[in-house]
Formats: sequence, C-alpha cells, structure tokens
Amino acid sequence: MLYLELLLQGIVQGSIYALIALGLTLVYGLLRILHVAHAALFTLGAYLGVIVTNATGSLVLATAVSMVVTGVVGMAVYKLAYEPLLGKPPFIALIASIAMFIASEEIFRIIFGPYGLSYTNPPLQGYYEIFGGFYLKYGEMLVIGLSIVMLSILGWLSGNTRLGVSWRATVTDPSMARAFGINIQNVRYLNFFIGSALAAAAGVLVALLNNLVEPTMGSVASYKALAIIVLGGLGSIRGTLVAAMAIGIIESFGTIYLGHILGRDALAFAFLILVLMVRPQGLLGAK
Amino acid sequence: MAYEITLITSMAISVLFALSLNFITGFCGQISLGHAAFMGVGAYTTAAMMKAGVPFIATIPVAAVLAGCLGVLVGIASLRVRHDFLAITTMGVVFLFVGIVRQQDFLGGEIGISGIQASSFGRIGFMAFCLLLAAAFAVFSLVIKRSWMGFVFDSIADNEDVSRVLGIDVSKYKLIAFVVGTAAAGVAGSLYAQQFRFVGPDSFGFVESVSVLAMVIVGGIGSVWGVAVAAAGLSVMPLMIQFVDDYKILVYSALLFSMMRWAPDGLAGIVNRSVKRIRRRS
Amino acid sequence: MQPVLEVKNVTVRFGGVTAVDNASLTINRGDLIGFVGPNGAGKTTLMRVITGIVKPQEGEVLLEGRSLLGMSINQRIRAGLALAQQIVQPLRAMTLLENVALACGAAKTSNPLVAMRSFDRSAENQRAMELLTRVGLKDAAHSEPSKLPLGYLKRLEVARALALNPKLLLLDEPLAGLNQSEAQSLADLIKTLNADGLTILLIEHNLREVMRICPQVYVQELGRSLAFGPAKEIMARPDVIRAYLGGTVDA
Amino acid sequence: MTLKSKLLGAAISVGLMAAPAFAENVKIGFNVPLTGFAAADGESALNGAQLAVEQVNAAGGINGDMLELVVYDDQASPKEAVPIAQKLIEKDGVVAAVSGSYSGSTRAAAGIFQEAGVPYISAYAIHPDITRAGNYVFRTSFVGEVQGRAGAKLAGENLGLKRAVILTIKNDFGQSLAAGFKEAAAKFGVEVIGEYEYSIKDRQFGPIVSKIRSDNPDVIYATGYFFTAGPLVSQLRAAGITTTVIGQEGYDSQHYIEIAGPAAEGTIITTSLDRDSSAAETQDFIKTFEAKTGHKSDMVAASGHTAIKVLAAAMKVAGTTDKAAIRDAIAATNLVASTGTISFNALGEVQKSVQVQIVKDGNWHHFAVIDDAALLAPPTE
Repeated sequence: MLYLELLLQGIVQGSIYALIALGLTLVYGLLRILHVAHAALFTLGAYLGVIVTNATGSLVLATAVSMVVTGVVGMAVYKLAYEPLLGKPPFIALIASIAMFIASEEIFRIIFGPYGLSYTNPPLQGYYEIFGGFYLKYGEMLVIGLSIVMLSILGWLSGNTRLGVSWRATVTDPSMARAFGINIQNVRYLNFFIGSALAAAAGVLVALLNNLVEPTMGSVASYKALAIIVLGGLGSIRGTLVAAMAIGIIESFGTIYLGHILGRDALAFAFLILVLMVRPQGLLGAK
Repeated sequence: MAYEITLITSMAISVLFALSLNFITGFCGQISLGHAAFMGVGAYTTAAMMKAGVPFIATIPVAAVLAGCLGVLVGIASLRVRHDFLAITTMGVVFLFVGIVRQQDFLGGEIGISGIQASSFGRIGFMAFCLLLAAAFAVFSLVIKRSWMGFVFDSIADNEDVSRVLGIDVSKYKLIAFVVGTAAAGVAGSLYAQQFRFVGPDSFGFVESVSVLAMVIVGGIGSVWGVAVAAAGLSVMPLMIQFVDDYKILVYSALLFSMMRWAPDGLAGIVNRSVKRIRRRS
Repeated sequence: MQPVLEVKNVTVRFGGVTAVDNASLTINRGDLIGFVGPNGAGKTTLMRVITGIVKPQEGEVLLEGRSLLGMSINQRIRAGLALAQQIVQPLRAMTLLENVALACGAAKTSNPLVAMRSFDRSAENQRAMELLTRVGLKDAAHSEPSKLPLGYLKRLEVARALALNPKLLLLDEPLAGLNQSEAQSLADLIKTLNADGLTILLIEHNLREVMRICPQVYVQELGRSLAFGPAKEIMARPDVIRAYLGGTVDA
Repeated sequence: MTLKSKLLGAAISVGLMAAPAFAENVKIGFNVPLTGFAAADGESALNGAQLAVEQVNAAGGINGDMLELVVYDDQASPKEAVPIAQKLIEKDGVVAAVSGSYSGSTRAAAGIFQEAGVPYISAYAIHPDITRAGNYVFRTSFVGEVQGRAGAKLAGENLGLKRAVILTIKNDFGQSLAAGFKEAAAKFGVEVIGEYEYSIKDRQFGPIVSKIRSDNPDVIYATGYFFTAGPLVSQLRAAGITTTVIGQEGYDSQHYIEIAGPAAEGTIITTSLDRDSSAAETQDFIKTFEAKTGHKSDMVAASGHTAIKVLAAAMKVAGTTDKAAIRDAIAATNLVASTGTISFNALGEVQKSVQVQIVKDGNWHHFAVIDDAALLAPPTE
C-alpha cells in the first residue's frame, strides 16, 4: 500500500516536472538553447494564479489568465532576449538566460516582498479515499488530471492540425520547413507561448499544493527541468515525459529510503549521470 | 587596511578559480557547470587536514592532487558526452558533490568545518601568496596558450571531430585540460578555506559554479587577461555596490545579461574591437 | 609486395539491414582507385569502416598488414591513413595556414608533454605553405575559412590530409558540389598527387572524372563487391552497366 | 560607457569609500540577509533591530549619544560576511555589532569581530561554534541542541506523546535541533520510530506524508522554517493526518499561519517570543512592532530587537565606547527584553526559559514554558 502511494506521489511530482520541462524541450528542439529562465515563467504563473484567485475567487479564471499572460511574456522573452543571440555560441544564451532568471527572482522579491504570497482561502484542500486506506489529495488529483488533459490537447494539436504539423516540421528540420513555406518566426512564437503557458499551469498547481508562492520557488525547477530534458534526450518530447516521470518516482522513493544517504537533488543527478554514462544521448535521444 | 587586504585576497582567489575554469572551458572548449565542486574538494581537504594539525602549506599539494583526481574521473566520464549533455553532466557533478559532503560527519555534515587555524603567513603575507599563485597560473596559462598544446586545444574547442581526423588524441588532451583545471581549482579551494577559515556544503554549489562560468564568459572565453579582470571585478562587485543594497543582485544580473546581449565576446572582445577601430582610424 | 590496404570480407549490418555484405578490396602502393557504385551501394559505410566510425560485424581491415579494427580514428590517422571529407570541415577560427600547420605538427602533437614545451611553428608553417601552394591555395593562406568558396575548402581538406604524410589518402567525394571546371582542376590535382607516388582511394559520384583519371575502379552494388579492375574494362561489363541503369543514373 | 569602464569605476569607488566616516553617533554594525533565500527573515530581523534603535534613541540614546545602525546585506553567505565584518570594523568604526543573519555568515563574521576585539551578538543564529569564536561573541537566542531538548520534553512530558517521527531540514539548523531532540528523547520516554530528511528548497512533501501515515506516530517533530513548515503542515492535514506537529522558532511567524491556513491550528512550537507574556517589555514590543511595520511580530524580529536592547543597555552601563568595557558589561547583563530575561554564561550563551506557543484561531498563543535549567543548560565551552 505504501509503495503504491509513493508511486502515486512520484507520478504527481513527475506530472509537475513534465509540465515544466515540456516548454524547455520545445525551446531546445527549436533553438538549441538551454532556457533556464523558463523557471522564472513558472514562478510568474504561480504569482498570477494566486493574485487573480485572491482577487476574484475563481481558480479557473486565475489559471486561464495566468497561462495567457505568462505565454505572452514568454513570447516577449524570445523576441527581446533570445532572437538576437541565435547565431552566437550556445553558452552565451545560457548565461543570458541564467542572468534573466536571477533578475526575475529579485524582481519578484522587490515587487511582492520576500515572504511570498498564499491563497487567502486555499482551494481544494482535503482528500479522497479511493479505496481502503488509499488516499489522494484533491490538489494531487487535479495535478494529474490537468497534466493528462493538457498533454493530450498538445498531442492532438501537433498530430491533427495544420498548425501542429508545421510546428513539428520546424522542430525536426527548420530549413526544410522554411522550404515548405512555413513561417518559422510564428512557429517560434507559438512555441514560446505554449511552453510558457504550460509552465504557468504548473506554477498554479504547485502554488495550490504548497499554498505558497515565493520569489525563489523557481530555483529547483530551473536546474531540475534541465536535468530532465537532458535525461530524456534533448528535444525529444516523449523522452521528456518519460524522464519527468522517472525522476519524480525516483525522488519519491528516494526521499524515504535513500534520504539518509543522498538528498533528493543529488539522487536525481546521480541517476542522470548513470544514465548518460550508459546512453550518452539520453533515454530516448537519437544518436 | 585589513578590509582592502581581504578584498584583494578574495579577488586573487577568484582570479585563480576563474582561470582554472578558463583552462577547461576557454582553452579546450569543454563547458562546465559544476566547477565549484573541485574548489570544494580543495577547500575541504585543507580544512580537514588543518583541523588534524597539518600546516597550511602542506595541505595545498594534497588539495591539488585530490581535486585533480576527481577531475580525471569527471574528465573520463565527460568523454562520453558532448556539448549540452556535458554541461548538464557537470552540473550533476556539483549536485552530487554537495549531496555527498552533506552526509559526511568527518567533514562536518551540514555544519561544515569552522575554526580553521590561520596560516603562519600573516594577512599581508597570505594576500601576497594568493596574488603570487594567481599570477603564476596566469603566466602558465599564457605559456600554454602559445605552445603547441594551446594550438591543439584551439582545434578541439573549434571542432573535435576534425582534430581526430588530423590524428590528434582528443581524449588525452581533454583529460589534461581537466586535470590541470581541476587541480588549480583545488588550490583555489585551499586558499578559500584559509581565507574564510570556514567551509560548508553550501559554499560550493551550483550557484558558485555558474558565477565562475559567468566570470569566464564576461571576461571573454579563452582570454587570460580578460578572464582575470572579469573575475577580479565580479568577485567584489556585490560588496562594491552595497549602496544599492536591496537591488545589488538585480544590478549584477542586469549587467550580466546586458553583457551577453550586447557584447557576447566579453571584455576581451570589447577591447579587441576598440583596438581595431582605433588602428583603422589612425 | 605488401598491399597498402586490405579490406577482407567486411560485413556491416544496421538492425536488419545489411549495408555492406562481404566486401573485399585490395589497394597496392601507387594505386589510384576510383570507388564507385550507385546510391545505396554502401560506399559511405565501407569508407566509415576504414576510418573507424562504423564497426563491422565481420571481416578485417589491414593497413600494411596491421589490423586497424579496434583503433580509434586518430590512431588510424597516425598509422598512415588520411581523410579528406565530403562535407568540408575547416577549423573555422583558424586561417588556412594554421589549419594545415596543425596537421604538419603531428610529431609535436602526438605527445602532450612535448606539445606543451614546443613553441616554434616556423618549420610547420613553411611546410604548410608548400602544401597550400601545391594545392593552389597560396594566395588564400592567411584567410579565414568562413570567407572562402567551397572549392577552396575542398582543396584545404586535401592539403590537410597531405600534411599527415599518409600511406593512403582517402578522398570522400571531393568533387561533389563543384562546377565542371573546378571539378576538373581538382581531379587533375588528384592525378598529379598520384603520379608523385601517393596511394589514393577516391570515392566519387562523378563517373566522368573517375574514368578520366583513375586507372582502376572498384564497383560496389547493394553492399556487395561487384567488380574490381582496369577502369575501361570494368565499366564496359554488362552487369556493371545494369547496376548503374537499374539504380540511379549518375552524371 | 562600456561595461569595462563601469567596472573600473567600481574599482575606483573602493578608494573613495575608504574616506573616514563622520563619527558623531555611536555606530552599531548589523549584517543581515536582505537578498537571497533568507531575505524574509532578514527583513524581519532588520525591522526588529531598527525598532529597538528608535526606542533607545527616543529614550535619550546612550547617555545622550544617538545610536546608529550600519546595515549590510550578507545574503546569509560566509563569503560576503567576512569582508562586511571587516568593513564594519575598519571603515565604519562600529563599537559593537549584531548579526541578524543565519549561522554560516554569523560564524564566519564572529571570528573577525573576536580578532578585532569588537563585541558581537548573534540574534538568532543557532550554531554552537559561534560563541566559541571567543569572549567577545554572545548569543541572545538558544543553541539548536538546547531547543531540540526542550522539544523532546514538550513531546514526552508536557504532551505525553511517545512515538515520534523526526523530520529534519538538511542544514545546520535542522541537524542541530534534531540532534538535541534525539539526545533528550529517551529521558522523556519518547521513541523515535522514523527519521526523514528534506532540503531547504523542498516544498512538496507527498512521499513523506504518505510514509508518516503508514508510520502512524503520536507526534511529528518537524524542523524547518515557516516557508517549509507551512506547506508541510498543510499537506499533512490535507492528507487527513491529524497527528500533533511540534515545531521550533523557525515556524515562529504569522506567515506560517497564512501559508498553512486552517491547517496551522494546533501546531505547537518551541521559541523565544511569548505573545501572551505579562512582561511589559514583550507586550510593548509586540504592539509597537505592529504599529511600525503594519504586520505581526515574530521570533526573528523580537530577537533582532532583543540583541540591540542588550547591547544598548550594556553600553549605557559601560558609559564609554571602550570595547572591552562594553564586552564586560554585556557579559554581566541581566535584562528583561522582548524575548525574556537575558543573562549569559561564561561562553556567552544566553540562559533563559523556552517559550512554547500554539496556534489558536489564527494566532500564536501561550501554551507552556519550559524552564528546566539543567535540561536547557547551554554549552559552557
């Protein structure tokens, strides 16, 4: 029973990681940039979620507003920060991205204060007993449910619409896509919008589970998500999902059974290094 | 005066540390997001040995050797992965290092090691010693850059597949870069332990690794004097801009971003371009 | 006389596909062999077996009687292979002269301890200049590769390969992407190099130039050795013609 | 203007800062994390300290001279704290200093102040090594182990809860608290049936919550800060676990109650600040702090406040800016402050009772006092 619960907790954490890391994979696939500042958008999404919920009382509205606004901010980040750096060596964009992320933490602190914000009436507290002694918190059910819905919509969009097809074509082979008359610039904007919106959704969900948003809440996401997309094989969407779940589940069991040997982060990275030594191209990466 | 002495000593240690990464990332093109781990090995070595009564000077070679040994291990591992995979692997190394150190009681666990004795140098003597080591490594870097080894490093940083086709044993050279760079970082760690007389697991993490990489890139990757100037400046910048208090990290990050956005080739690039412009005019 | 290169019964499979099937080839000192075959014949794969990028499941590759299998690329180069690649890969941050001089310094770069104590480049620069002159790039010696046309870079590949003093020069489609006159002049250079005593294996799609300069050809089809011998004779054989007509028709 | 010239400008300004400062007021140094992960506590500590300075000055200062607080941000990092300590001593010429920061930076700075013979008081850093720097270093709050021992007594004796799970935050704060708790547990009949660790960055405790449910303890001794404990307790309660949670001074903030919401009700902590204290000093602090800052006081603010008050009182007694005299006066302190009656042992550790507070109706309230002098004896060497 405990194992099952830990597995479930791993899946919850994995779902959150997946939502965050997916945007990172999309950006990497398109631009070959390790977009650390993605974690800042996750934090922004969480702040917006709490602020709008507290103002209107509607979590649904807050999630929608948060996703749209964060998505637009993501597009602006691309336009203002990354586009000019595209021809430069990749670590330039990486350092620029890290700088943006650090700056974002400071901006959140200066605007919203160092203590962070909470929902005044935390929604969805409580749990549901699925069967004898097996519980799931409402928040966690929402995390898993919403992740499945969003990832399915994304999957459907990319497989069944003109938009999605041109998007995938661009990720696979930008020059070919250009030859087929796809407007790469639009695809990039779309990419940043969707990735950032997903991160915002993850932010709202995390805020719900913790009932706390704070300036530094993106710090774990900033490096863990990088580890996940590398583990998945850089640029592979399916690999990212698998890696996110793997890391979530390893952390879940590790926290309980290996916590006195290695902390959560160290465990995740130990796993990453092990995998890369055996498969240098990541779990599902192409050689 | 002690305040200036502390600042100059800190600068010297940062310069040595940044140049040690420059040897790996700047010269040989191997990006590392985990360089602070090697400084940590050196710092913990010196701290633990001095606690056991070994004089400071005697701990430095041990720190260098241990850091270099870990460097070889990471170097061998890094031969399997490239570019962004390498960056994240090295990032993993620093998380693993911190995670392991945290659990070691003989290294003080979470508490770290404090109350490290002062060296027999005295403060000015120690400052001079740090300056000397930083300068010595800078000269060594310049010599290597001019040698055939530097030539080979250039080719590996440029395109390692081509280097192989030209008959160069890329792995061997990469390992050398790792050993030299990590051993020097170990020495920087020794100095760090002596400077602050305290080491803890949080002093050698991912943030410190990113900061030192930022020094290398702001200086102009591969440029010895550029990196040295950037390291000296950036290391004391948070203290210099205490007057903006609440905003100092914001200022720091904004500066870093602007540098990448408008002058990605670093200080060295800015100077080279200005020199060219002046020459053209005259 | 011992052959320079022997490829013996090499088989390469990728998953279920057999890319090279029991291929054999012998190159003797002073040969200039054109290695031809329709698309999908496994030319590139066999080339990669020789350079070490691809490991064969079966077979043997010998350079002057020494097995190459198990050696890394750089060891093979040190053993006497040299390679001019189809996709030109200059070291972009260096001038052409530096590109070639680095290759000329093999004696210094083979041992890092020697490399770190060596500073003088004058001998290597001089030899690099001679080689660049020989391939017709003297005037561009101090230019950076990114500013030069493809034809120049193809020649740079050849000069860099020559700098290694190879026992066998492997040329992977050196003429691809060049126009008629560029191709012709590079082919002439290859012929001259061979006439000066260099052993060359030329993988090339451009049959016209191959027929013009190569005394011998080796034909591969669907991964199998099809024919090997004097160029005119071989290209007149019905099975070779059929292989070409059946496959993609080449220029 | 290029970045390079900016950097040069920064380098030149070092020289300018070296100019001697005007010395009319009595200067007290204050290193505190205003940026970085500890910025929230830093802000509280600074507010508490500033309030104390205002109060002292309003009451006529130190025999007529006004107190002035020289504040530097140390990001809770030892690397920043060392040069800051030197700057305070040499550039600003402070007569004494207070740390409003965490253990790492306080410990690193303590050695510098000791060497310079400048009295230094740690307001709320818990690491035992701090006062071991020497006789010029004092602490007005509990050593981690002491408070951990108080937690064990609270669980075993006051509450009669015997089967405990320990949750340790992986840093020096959590480790020393947990060590104190374990050390004293057996004495109060408390059995530790499970022990888990988490990082200061963790906010999601799903796996630990599941494991605690299966361990089914009587009490959870969870070390942490309000920003980790808030999410932890709300997740425990959301999962239907009603086990008593014992926390420590790290929880002691209104923000904890805001984060955990209704789930915070019933949380019991060991701390230094008693909201329902009858002591006039404490009540006055609570009221004036709220009036000054617009939000509720907490342990960190009260600790910053106490440390400054202790220093000011000692300076008044010493009647001079002679540092040795001030040190001696601090050592002889017997002062009623916002966090209780302060006196020091030979090592410079505070001797006072541990306050136990409980969350009731969305506020911290008095629950008990632990004043077992033998149990709470701080280290003496």
